[in-house]
Amino acid sequence: MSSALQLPRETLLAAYTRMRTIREFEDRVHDEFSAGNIPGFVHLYAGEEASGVGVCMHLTDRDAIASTHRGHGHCIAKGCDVDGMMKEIFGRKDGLCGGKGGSMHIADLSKGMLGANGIVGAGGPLACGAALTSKLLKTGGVSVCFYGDGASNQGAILESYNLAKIWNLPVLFVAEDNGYAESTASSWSVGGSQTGRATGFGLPSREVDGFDFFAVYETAGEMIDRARAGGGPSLMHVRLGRHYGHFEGDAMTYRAPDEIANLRQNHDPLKIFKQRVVEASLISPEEFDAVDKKVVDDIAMTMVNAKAAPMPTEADLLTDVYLRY
Amino acid sequence: MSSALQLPRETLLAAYTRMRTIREFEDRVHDEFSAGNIPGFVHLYAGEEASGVGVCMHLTDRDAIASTHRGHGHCIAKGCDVDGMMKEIFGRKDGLCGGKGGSMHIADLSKGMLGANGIVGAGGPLACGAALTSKLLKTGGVSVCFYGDGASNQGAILESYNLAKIWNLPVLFVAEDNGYAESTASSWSVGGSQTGRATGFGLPSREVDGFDFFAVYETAGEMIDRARAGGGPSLMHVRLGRHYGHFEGDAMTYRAPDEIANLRQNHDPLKIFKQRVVEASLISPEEFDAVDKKVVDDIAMTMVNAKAAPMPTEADLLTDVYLRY
Amino acid sequence: MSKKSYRQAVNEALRQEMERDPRVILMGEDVAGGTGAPGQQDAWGGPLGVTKGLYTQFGPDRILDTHLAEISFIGAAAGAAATGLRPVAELMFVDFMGVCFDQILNQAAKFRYMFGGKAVTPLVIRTMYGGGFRAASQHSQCLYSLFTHIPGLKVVVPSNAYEAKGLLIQSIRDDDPVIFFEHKVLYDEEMEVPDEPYTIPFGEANVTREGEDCTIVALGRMVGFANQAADNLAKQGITCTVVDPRTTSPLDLDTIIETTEETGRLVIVDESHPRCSMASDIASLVTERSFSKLKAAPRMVTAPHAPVPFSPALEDLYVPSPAKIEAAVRELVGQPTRVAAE
Amino acid sequence: MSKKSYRQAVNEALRQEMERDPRVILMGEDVAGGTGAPGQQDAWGGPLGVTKGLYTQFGPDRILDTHLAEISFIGAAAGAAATGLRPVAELMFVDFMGVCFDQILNQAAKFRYMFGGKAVTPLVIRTMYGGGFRAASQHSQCLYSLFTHIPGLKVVVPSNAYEAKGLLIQSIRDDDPVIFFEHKVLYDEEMEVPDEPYTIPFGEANVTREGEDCTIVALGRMVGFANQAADNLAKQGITCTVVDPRTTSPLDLDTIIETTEETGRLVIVDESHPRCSMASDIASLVTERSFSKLKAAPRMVTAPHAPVPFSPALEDLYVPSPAKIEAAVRELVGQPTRVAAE
Ligand SMILES: Cc1ncc(C[n+]2csc(CCOP(=O)(O)OP(=O)(O)O)c2C)c(N)n1
Ligand SMILES: Cc1ncc(C[n+]2csc(CCOP(=O)(O)OP(=O)(O)O)c2C)c(N)n1
Ligand SMILES: [Mg+2]
Ligand SMILES: [Mg+2]
Repeated sequence: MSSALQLPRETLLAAYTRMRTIREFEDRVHDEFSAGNIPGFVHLYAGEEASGVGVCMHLTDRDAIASTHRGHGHCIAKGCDVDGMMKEIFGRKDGLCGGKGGSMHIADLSKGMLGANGIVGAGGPLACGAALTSKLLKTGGVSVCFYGDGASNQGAILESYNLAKIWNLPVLFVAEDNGYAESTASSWSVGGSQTGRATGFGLPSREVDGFDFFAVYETAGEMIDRARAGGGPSLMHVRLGRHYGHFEGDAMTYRAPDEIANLRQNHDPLKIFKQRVVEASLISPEEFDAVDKKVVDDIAMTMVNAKAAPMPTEADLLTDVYLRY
Repeated sequence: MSSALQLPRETLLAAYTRMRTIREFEDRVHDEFSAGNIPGFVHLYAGEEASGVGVCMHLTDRDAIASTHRGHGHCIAKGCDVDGMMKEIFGRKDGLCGGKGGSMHIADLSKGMLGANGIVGAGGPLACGAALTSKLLKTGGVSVCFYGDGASNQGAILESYNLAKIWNLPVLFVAEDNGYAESTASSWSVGGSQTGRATGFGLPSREVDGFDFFAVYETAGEMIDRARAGGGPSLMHVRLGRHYGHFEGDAMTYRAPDEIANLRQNHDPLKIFKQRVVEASLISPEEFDAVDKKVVDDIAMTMVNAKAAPMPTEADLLTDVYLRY
Repeated sequence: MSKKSYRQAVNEALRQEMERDPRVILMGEDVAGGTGAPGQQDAWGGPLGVTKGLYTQFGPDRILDTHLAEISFIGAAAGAAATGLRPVAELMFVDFMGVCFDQILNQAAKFRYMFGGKAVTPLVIRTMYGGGFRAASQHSQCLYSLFTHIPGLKVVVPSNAYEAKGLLIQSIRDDDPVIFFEHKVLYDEEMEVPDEPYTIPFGEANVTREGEDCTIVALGRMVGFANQAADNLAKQGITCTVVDPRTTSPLDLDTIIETTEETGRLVIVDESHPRCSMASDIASLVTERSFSKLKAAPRMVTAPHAPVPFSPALEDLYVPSPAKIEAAVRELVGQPTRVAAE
Repeated sequence: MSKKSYRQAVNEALRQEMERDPRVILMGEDVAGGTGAPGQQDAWGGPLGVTKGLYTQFGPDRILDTHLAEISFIGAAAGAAATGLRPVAELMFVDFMGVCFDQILNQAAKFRYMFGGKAVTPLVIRTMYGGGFRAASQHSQCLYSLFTHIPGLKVVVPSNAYEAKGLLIQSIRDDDPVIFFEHKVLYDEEMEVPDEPYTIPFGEANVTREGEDCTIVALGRMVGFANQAADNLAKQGITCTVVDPRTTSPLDLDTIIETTEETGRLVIVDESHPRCSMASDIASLVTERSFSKLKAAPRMVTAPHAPVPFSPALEDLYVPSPAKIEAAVRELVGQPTRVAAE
């Protein structure tokens, strides 16, 4: 693929490192959850890395993203502090949200990360709002709304298409279609098509292969550029797959027996990325190995830090409800 | 138009009578409101008669309709008692809803009239629910959801397209586009198009001239027949115009100076109907005149009855909150 | 100082704050009116004309007509507030909260806490509430109790034009999400209101009457009714302190407690439904703190546990009236009214 | 009679009512699970497996997986209820009410009144609520106070498996809209539950302990905590009456009044936020009726006015505990606890 050759080496390495960081983060969180060390609802992004990273490589801190319950990948892709994220997932006092949010509410507004969100579809209006701020304050910022195939049926998302359109807001809607909303297949639950709906609301749209970082990167780039130039919102339908269950603890009996093995073997965005780039002789396998090793070590340290970090205390319980009351 | 010729005389007379009844009802309500005799928010359907009647001529009591704040026309078209309606609008004890609902909440479930609705868009889910009842209880019934161009942007309506589609419900969505939601133009507020959206959700759709009873009647007939036969939902985008303001009291400065005069002169569904049918020599002008006269007399009597009817009393205040509590 | 209606007071507060701070914007259905239409722009100013003229002054970048879809525009206001604007969003009637409540309940109200104190969300939602307009069940509710229940929100219920202006300016300057309740029946009521901008702090009740026999705490439109009742009672030798809390969240419990302990009696007038209401909230909080100082149980005067009826004949019985307040006070001080002459 | 978990009790109630009445249907996100998927059908039974097996027994016409869009399917349930079905709709977590509240608040709850008594809407909305699951701010709320405020709704908060089965069967047979709150932390708790169908009437409180010193009214999961506290206190010579109202709307005020007048003291335990809550509701109603019989002001034990925190370290401090209930009772009876040993 030609685009692979056009990206600078550092960009390729940065993209891979982010994807690899997400994967390692999620795999380790999976282990810790399975071992009973993480409480609550945890939804992993492993397998979907090319989407979050392919999009966020085009963004800086002035740009905003709205994320979902499956937010770890978006957070890492948008530059959230990984140590702070892990501590948050463990409910620690110096987690990114002081331990008050947990996996489903990781946010860092200073990075333009508007928050993971426990309410499916809620990010649509928020992304429109951030885009309105960019537009009215002329910051040049663009907003991205990540949401799932399930979310694509929510009123909040559907209304947002129209609001972004008629207010001509700089928004990119990224429908991350991993085939399921919990256990319900998107092939059943989504009437019509994501791109057809976009057309219905007057939004340009494209469907892309979400296992292919370069496909995501290219299309997102075009759409983000258009938005930044005042050309309004568009929609990208990304087809991808998750490596784990809907949430940790999901037995996944609704999936085909070979589905995950096939995903991991033939549709792993990291493998595909590496293979492409190695074939184009842009980065050597050894360099990739070095990244892999560094990421593994870093996340191991992150995990150690998170587990050692102190819990919040009663003094923290009632702070942060208001600025002043 | 050929279809005009195909309809039996009685059907034509019935359709005209219903349209004429709506017009007269609304014109008189307008007068009474202007005279200060009717309180609250009142939204008139005058000018839009061909839509409600063109659709409801295909329905019987086993079929359900969900209506809007602009509900008088739908009620009359669906066969609600006109005396009871007028009394309701005057807040009388023997109004259709005991005076508790008023203009925005006229309902008669025994007629399949699920209610006018003060919440824009709320009828979409309700129509789906009634259609689910028809489908599961195999009543052969079809549901129609009437809603405005403004409502077409509400999450409730947009979600309903999808629910009706994936559950294959016998629903007809009738987007009554009178060009405005309050004072906001639909040409601005509706991104994309009604029919394009329908396509996006996998619904067959068509745009029709809402001043032309026969166009509405024919398209609605096809779509209702399809739904009844198990073919699922569709959407009809009806373009029409209202003769009065958004609500009674609206100064309408947002409309073009000649807009209403033009509507009344060149786009009056009653005039157009009469002209077609007279030209085809199906019904004589004298017969139409007789209908007109009878309707005027009937509504005059209705008005007299409504004004003379007793008010509810304290004994009525707390009844009907629950069946049993 | 000049005579202004409640409507004008709200309009002026908006105008002055928009003049002061370019980040303040207004959005809502027909807040300008006429967008995309062939006739006049700024054609509506909302269904009751409250924001009329602002579009002409501030233009389309700051007075934004929305589509008719509250989830997205109320949520966009929350998102804009969290990223640097100070939006005032109009939820036309509070009854429509059901359509977009998530963006308030789970988004705006919780950002700050969920995100560990890192979010600032200076959002104001203006909304019309209350009965008496013959607007029936879906356009006449109060519902401020529901918002008061939710941590993270501030809730403001101004009782007259003066209060409306000062409290709205405060709301716009406040950095937390505020729900601002305007009573539709008060819009035409006039009084002297300062021309210059001023603020009224949150959580500081206003004592509108001072008396010795009973304290009446009333909210919004009910404050005027309570004053009427107090004035009437005074002629009969029963004097009342009337307290307008102004904001239900935060609530100035101290003033309520203090004045109640002075009189030993408390009547709470709340136009909403009785269950889990502001009336029950205040009654329980006062009882908890002032039990031994109370001569009798706090009395709650509210609308009944029923939707708001359309018929004027019923609605007039439904909404609390000065006569009902008077009767409650008389009963509490031990001078029962004969047949309530409603 | 056999040992059943709360989860099994709910499942059995649904199954038995669906067997009895063909108009009863179940709908919600993944209530079957696996719709359209290549693997197993009936794969989930909801996220916590409560409805598992029903699809296999009743098939796709009666156990309906929905799309992930609550406005439309909760509203469809309301529409279906008004036209002849008896739907049980699952709003997965009550926190999601904000997305679809209008269809409950302004549609289902008001049909009957607005339409002058002509609508019958036998709708049940089952929903999970409550803290303790480490599910954070948007998946841990109680919010039953909001529904209790709304006329036209009935609100059920079962405290254990026995109650859950009987009250759910009653809810399904009831002809008014019912919101049925299942506490997610109780699902695994087991007790003896009759195998045959039975109903528990609405508005009839259950007295789970009898004592002389204090009455404790507790809701849902808090009933178990109140019983624990009472048992502990009994060992210290303080005996309590514990009342489980079972339904907050209608509310069996008579039993609460009666038992409170016997002990002269009242502690109310409500897992929700304090403002405009069930705690304040009951406190105010009891005070209004029993003022002269009260030895002290009713005490309210609630969660604080803050969203629910994620961190287990915080959530354990947040949710009312048996220890806090005990402390409240001790203080009320005049035996203050030393440093609260949480
Ligand atoms: C409004 C709302 N409804 C339901 C849920 C429960 N829920 C959480 S995630 C989820 C499925 C989401 O599916 P999708 O949007 O496809 O995202 P994915 O999990 O596949 O990434 C559901 C039903 C929720 N959190 N919010
Ligand atoms: C959810 C909701 N938002 C706003 C309103 C206020 N409102 C009533 S009618 C209306 C305009 C409706 O426009 P449209 O759907 O085009 O119907 P029309 O009035 O033109 O028939 C608005 C904004 C409402 N009743 N409900
Ligand atoms: Mg998905
Ligand atoms: Mg319209």
